[in-house]
Amino acid sequence: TAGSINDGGWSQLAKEGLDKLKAGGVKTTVIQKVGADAAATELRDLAADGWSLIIAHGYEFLNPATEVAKTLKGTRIAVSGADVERPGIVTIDFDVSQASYQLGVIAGRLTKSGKLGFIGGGAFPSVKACYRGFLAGAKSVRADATVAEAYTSWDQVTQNKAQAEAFIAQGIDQIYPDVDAAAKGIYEAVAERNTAKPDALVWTYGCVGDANANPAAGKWTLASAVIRLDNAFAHVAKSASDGTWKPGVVRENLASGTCVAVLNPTLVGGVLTPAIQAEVEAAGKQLVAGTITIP
Amino acid sequence: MSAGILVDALLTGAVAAATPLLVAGLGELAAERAGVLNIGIEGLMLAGCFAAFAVTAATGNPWLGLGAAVLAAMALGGVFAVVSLTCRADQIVAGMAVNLLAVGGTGAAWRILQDRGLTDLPAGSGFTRGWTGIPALGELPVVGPLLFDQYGMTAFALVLAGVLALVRRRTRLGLVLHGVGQDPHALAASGVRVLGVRWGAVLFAAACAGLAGAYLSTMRTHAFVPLMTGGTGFVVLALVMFGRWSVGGLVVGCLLFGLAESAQQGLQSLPGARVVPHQLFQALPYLVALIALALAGRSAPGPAALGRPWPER
Amino acid sequence: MIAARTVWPALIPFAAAVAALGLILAGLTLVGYAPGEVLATAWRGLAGSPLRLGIWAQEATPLLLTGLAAGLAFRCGVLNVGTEGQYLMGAVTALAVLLALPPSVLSPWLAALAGAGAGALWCALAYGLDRWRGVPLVLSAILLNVVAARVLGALVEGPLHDPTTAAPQSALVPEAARLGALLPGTALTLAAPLAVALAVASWLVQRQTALGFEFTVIGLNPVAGDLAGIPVESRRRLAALGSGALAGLAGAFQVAGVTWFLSGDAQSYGYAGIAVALLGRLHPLGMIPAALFFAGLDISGRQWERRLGIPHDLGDVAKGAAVALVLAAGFFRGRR
Amino acid sequence: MNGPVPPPRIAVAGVSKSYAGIPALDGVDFQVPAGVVHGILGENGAGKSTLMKILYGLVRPESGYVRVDGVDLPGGSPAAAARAGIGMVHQHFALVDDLTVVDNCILGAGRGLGLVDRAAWAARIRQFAGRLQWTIDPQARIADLGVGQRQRVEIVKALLAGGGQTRVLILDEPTAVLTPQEVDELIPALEALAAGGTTVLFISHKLHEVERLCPTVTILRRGRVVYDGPRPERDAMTRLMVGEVPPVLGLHATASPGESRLEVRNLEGGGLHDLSFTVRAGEVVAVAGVDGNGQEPLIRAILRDARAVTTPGLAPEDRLGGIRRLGLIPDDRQHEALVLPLSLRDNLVLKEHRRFPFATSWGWLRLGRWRAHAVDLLTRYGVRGGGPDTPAQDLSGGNQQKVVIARELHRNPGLIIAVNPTRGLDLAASADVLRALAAARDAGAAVLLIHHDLEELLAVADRVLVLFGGRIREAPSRERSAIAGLMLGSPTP
Ligand SMILES: Nc1ncnc2c1ncn2[C@@H]1O[C@H](COP(=O)(O)OP(=O)(O)OP(=O)(O)O)[C@@H](O)[C@H]1O
Ligand SMILES: Nc1ncnc2c1ncn2[C@@H]1O[C@H](COP(=O)(O)OP(=O)(O)OP(=O)(O)O)[C@@H](O)[C@H]1O
Ligand SMILES: [Mg+2]
Ligand SMILES: [Mg+2]
Repeated sequence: TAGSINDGGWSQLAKEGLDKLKAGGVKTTVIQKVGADAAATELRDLAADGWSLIIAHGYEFLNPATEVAKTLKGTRIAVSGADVERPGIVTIDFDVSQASYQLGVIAGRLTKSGKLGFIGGGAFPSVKACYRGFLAGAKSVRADATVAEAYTSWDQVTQNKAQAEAFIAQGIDQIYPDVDAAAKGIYEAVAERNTAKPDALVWTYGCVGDANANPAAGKWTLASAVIRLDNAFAHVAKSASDGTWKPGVVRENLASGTCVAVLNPTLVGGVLTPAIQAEVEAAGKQLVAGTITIP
Repeated sequence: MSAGILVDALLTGAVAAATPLLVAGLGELAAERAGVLNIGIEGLMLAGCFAAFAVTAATGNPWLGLGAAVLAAMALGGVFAVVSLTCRADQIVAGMAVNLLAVGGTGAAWRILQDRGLTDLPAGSGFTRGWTGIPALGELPVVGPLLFDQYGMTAFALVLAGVLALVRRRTRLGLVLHGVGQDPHALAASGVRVLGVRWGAVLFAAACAGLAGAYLSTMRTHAFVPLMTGGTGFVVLALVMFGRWSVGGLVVGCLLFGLAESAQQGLQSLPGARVVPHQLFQALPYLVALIALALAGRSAPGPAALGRPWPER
Repeated sequence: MIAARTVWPALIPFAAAVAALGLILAGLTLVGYAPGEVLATAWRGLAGSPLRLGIWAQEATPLLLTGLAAGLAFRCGVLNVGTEGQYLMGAVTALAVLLALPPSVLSPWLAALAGAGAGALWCALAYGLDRWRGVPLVLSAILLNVVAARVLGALVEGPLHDPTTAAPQSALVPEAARLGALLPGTALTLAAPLAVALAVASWLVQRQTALGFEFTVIGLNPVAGDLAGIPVESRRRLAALGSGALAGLAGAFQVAGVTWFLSGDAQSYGYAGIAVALLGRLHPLGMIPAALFFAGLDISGRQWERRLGIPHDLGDVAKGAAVALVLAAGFFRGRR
Repeated sequence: MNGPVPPPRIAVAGVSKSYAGIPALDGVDFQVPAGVVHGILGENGAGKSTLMKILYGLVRPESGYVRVDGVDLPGGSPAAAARAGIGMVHQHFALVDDLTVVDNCILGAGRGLGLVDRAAWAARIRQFAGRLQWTIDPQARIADLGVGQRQRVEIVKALLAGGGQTRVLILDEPTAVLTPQEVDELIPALEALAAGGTTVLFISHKLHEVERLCPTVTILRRGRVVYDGPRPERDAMTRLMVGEVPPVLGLHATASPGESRLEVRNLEGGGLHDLSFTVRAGEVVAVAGVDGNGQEPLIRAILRDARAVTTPGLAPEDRLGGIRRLGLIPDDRQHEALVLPLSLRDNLVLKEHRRFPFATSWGWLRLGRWRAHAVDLLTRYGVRGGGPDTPAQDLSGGNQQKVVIARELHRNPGLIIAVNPTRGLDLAASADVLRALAAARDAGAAVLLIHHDLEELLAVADRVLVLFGGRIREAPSRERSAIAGLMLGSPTP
């Protein structure tokens, strides 16, 4: 992993995903906080240690992995979070935009002001896809909804909190963060606001990890667009062991059951009325069927 | 949406961002007045930030966290003082070493904390906003958002600024600090223990930096993420210089910088903003600091002995 | 007397490094690791085979270059703590050149030149703010470090972005334009011997040339230097530009020979270089073992982590402790 | 020695102190009764300042004790000394320039760290100054005061520290920076203090001042008391201090001056007004004047090649060539001439390090030559205390100055500029320096000597210019009192 396995975000999820495989009897190890500069070395080291499958968790490992894969025998490399086809390796592409669309449906239904906000840790395409999905979902149920977007940082909690506060001040009452571990700041802002003004609640969501039970604002987190990494890892692990391994892009999305919207169970039946639930489910079916596409 | 609310939000954000800068800045101001330039302030803030979080997470008592932040930062500040004052190594370089130590130390300690599952503060254990406990005060126009709809640290920062201004103008301590930074020879000849004063100033600055760090983790966000001070300490150094080593100047500088930060947040969500790379917005406060420093020029030199070891040989 | 003067100072950094390591080992022993196993793991990772040695040298290379960069400036009294940003600017400029030019064997060297130039320019910016606008170099350099990281991020997501991916990373340097590996299985390139050659050259310049002598004089007493007819400002400018160029060169070599691309939050070796310079007591040759020590800690840290489950942030603690110890032992006394 | 009752005001017994194993004071004993002005004499480095710092608690003696009125003074505590009624004025000003007089007095004489009452302090400052017939503006910034005023502030500060009943006032070379007239004004004030019962310990290298003020003296040599008692005759005093009769000076030129080497024409700016003069080969032109009357801007103008300054005899090269060809002995050797951490070898070659034979034309250093050169100069100029590899910082002040002189004069430069070249040196070392300058002049150099010590200046000068208030005037005669008058601004007679 690129980050620390306890970063409360992307890298930690990978560790948890891996732990689930481990529970299923697979032998695993983790090496964390590897920068692109040392990635090739680490990949070779792991291969030399005899691991049969290396999951390089992060797009920044794509190039080193491609390079290392040229010389490897018996070890397979999967790069999770990358979306490009490269010879010799499997890349796992996560498309969260469809799940984001489902969250957008909820947001569109529950917003009072019609103003929604999206905060991304960086302004690159996979993040923007979540924004577009969220926007499209919201518009599908409330045509006049607007989604303000802002890009902050994946690790600066303070900055993200300040950004969320700025959104709230603008009258935004639904905030969808895609900022990894730094979402703590956004949840903090939401919690603070809702404690102060319980009569005009601001709602929030989770992205990538399941934030429905986050300690700060779990009460006000409606749903999360989750990447089931254990699911994805199990897919590649299976193909690596049963001989179906084929270099190329594995597309993980709503249909594959890996990138899904998970409603907050404590709010289901309350704020998340059966009607909304039904709508979210319907949208999901249409997305899988391809009758709805994200622009 | 009325403009008034947006302005209020802008000001609230500005003050919230200015608070840690001011607290750490006041400490650094005292140290620089005494002739010590500590660019390890970033590391000290990080140490405080972590220690406050760790102890609050473990005990549920944020006051203990504050105490831990002060102690941790002072311990690290003590390392800086030993190296740069007692051993007379170059202050800049010693500051860099402190930063390294803080980054490594908090990184490793954070892992230990996580292994114990202490990655979140127990519910309701952080400090809460609206330090007076009277929500109505926060609704007051202007002073509400500026002063009352904030954490206690903001009030503390203002009190500390007042106290420091008073110390500078009206006490012998203020004169001693000034003299030690301006002409340590003269002070030593009068029997003032120059090194002792500098040690005191450095430890005070460390304590302030620790509090500023604690603000970030136990007040402003109730969270810790490695490296979460994100360069604030370096901005503090720029602001002390920008404020010409005066308390008033520092307060103004912190507010301006806070406004730049806060405005950056508002600007990002403007309709046309996406044309500009978002990194530019994030670089904005730093560019503002650079430009402000460049425009301020070299009109007033700092304490004459700033950065110099004592005794010189 | 002479012996005591010349031998002890050279030994102090080694003692500091050993002491810092000892500190870490003691800590690990306390929490239940076997120190022998920890050391053995580190040793196998560093020197277990020629390949491992190659990797060690590979990782020490950027540290040595940024160390030389910081050392050159510090010796002349220019406190360039902006090597972090200069490295990044060098890296991203080199990348732009590598991607723009038709690939050839010359490409990496052109990129290295461009990277060095960019590093020098970035340092010139800080130097100019100090010289003409009175912003202390230390401050302007640090603030520019942050700006450089943002500029790199914007470039990598903007003009240099790899159009085939949604990830914030640049396109890959074509194979023909890369700096080839000397040892297959590593990214040990000509950059490594070149860095050592630069260290030796720095040392010769410092010891044996009028220019180096003037740098030393200015670093120790600029007033006396000025009155001795040394053009102080022009020498300082030269040191600043040279320092920036070396840092930029480090970044350029890393892109041309090791990573072949940059992501939005690329790693920099600038601050680490400052620590290397200090541990090497600003002596260009001393920086070679210092760079190896730091790179060794990085590699061992990862080995410890993978095999023993030890957090590798401990390596950073050891680095900070070693530098603090060297400082406390009285090398690099404050300026007058 | 003194009567058993009452005990002496100050009694020092068996006081020793060494620095790095070298004794600075070695078993010093002496006593002074109340209400006298007592002289402490000795060469540079004899240990006078160290002894005074021990009395004031700034330095802790290794053995021995100090008693004030029969009461032991705890060592190493300036606060205790102040409580015992000791005030001290240091050899160098101990005033913070950018603070006011009041603030400096509060700093230097106050205690504790709490709130200050500036009005009350200002009143006391006026009161104490009034007793000595002085007027001091408590609100003035030190930076705006002249040296005479500063010295008064120092004295008042020292008296304030004693809290109104100063029993001992220590004055370490208080007259070193004063004009003769200012000295004349200081002396009655000190006498008044003594008459009021205060004991004044007075240190000075100027024996005529000691003769005016001090009925009794203690003479130190190499950290030991060599005499203690009534003031001896002048010759006896110098013998006691130096151990031999001081060298006689009288080093005027014998030949007539040659071509012009330095021309200053209508130099303006930096506080200078229409300055013009010429220095020719084979003459020493001395610039007398009290510090602060334009010496600094004048030196700066010459070194920075102001347009008004031409050096006809020197290279038509750039300033750098010019400076290298110039023999420059700057005011502050440690900061302006030497690179203290570098070796003597390096310091002796600095300036010529790019030139043949010390470097090739490519700038490659020939360090073997450096060493031989250093060895040669160290012996020729009699530098003691180190070899070519010794760092300059390990030498004593006088030897450091010799290194500077060796470097600057061995090349027989056509023009020499020397600023206070004997500052901090004892009589013998001073004479060496002046002789070296005279020898260079006799060898054909043009010498510009800017010097604060009138006696020494007159010993070697062929012509004397006086700098006052940024203007320069040629002294009509070499008569001491006339020049002293010009230095204080009296109109040309
Ligand atoms: N802090 C110190 N460290 C080392 N040596 C010292 C120190 N202070 C004084 N000395 C040495 O002690 C000796 C006595 O010095 P001191 O300053 O007392 O001389 P002095 O009689 O006052 O001379 P001067 O007339 O030049 O003022 C000298 O050799 C001096 O170098
Ligand atoms: N601050 C100091 N630290 C260490 N050693 C010192 C210090 N000052 C002086 N010394 C040493 O003490 C010795 C005497 O030095 P000092 O400058 O007092 O000589 P001095 O008696 O005044 O001679 P000179 O007349 O040549 O100045 C020298 O050898 C010098 O190295
Ligand atoms: Mg001396
Ligand atoms: Mg003295």
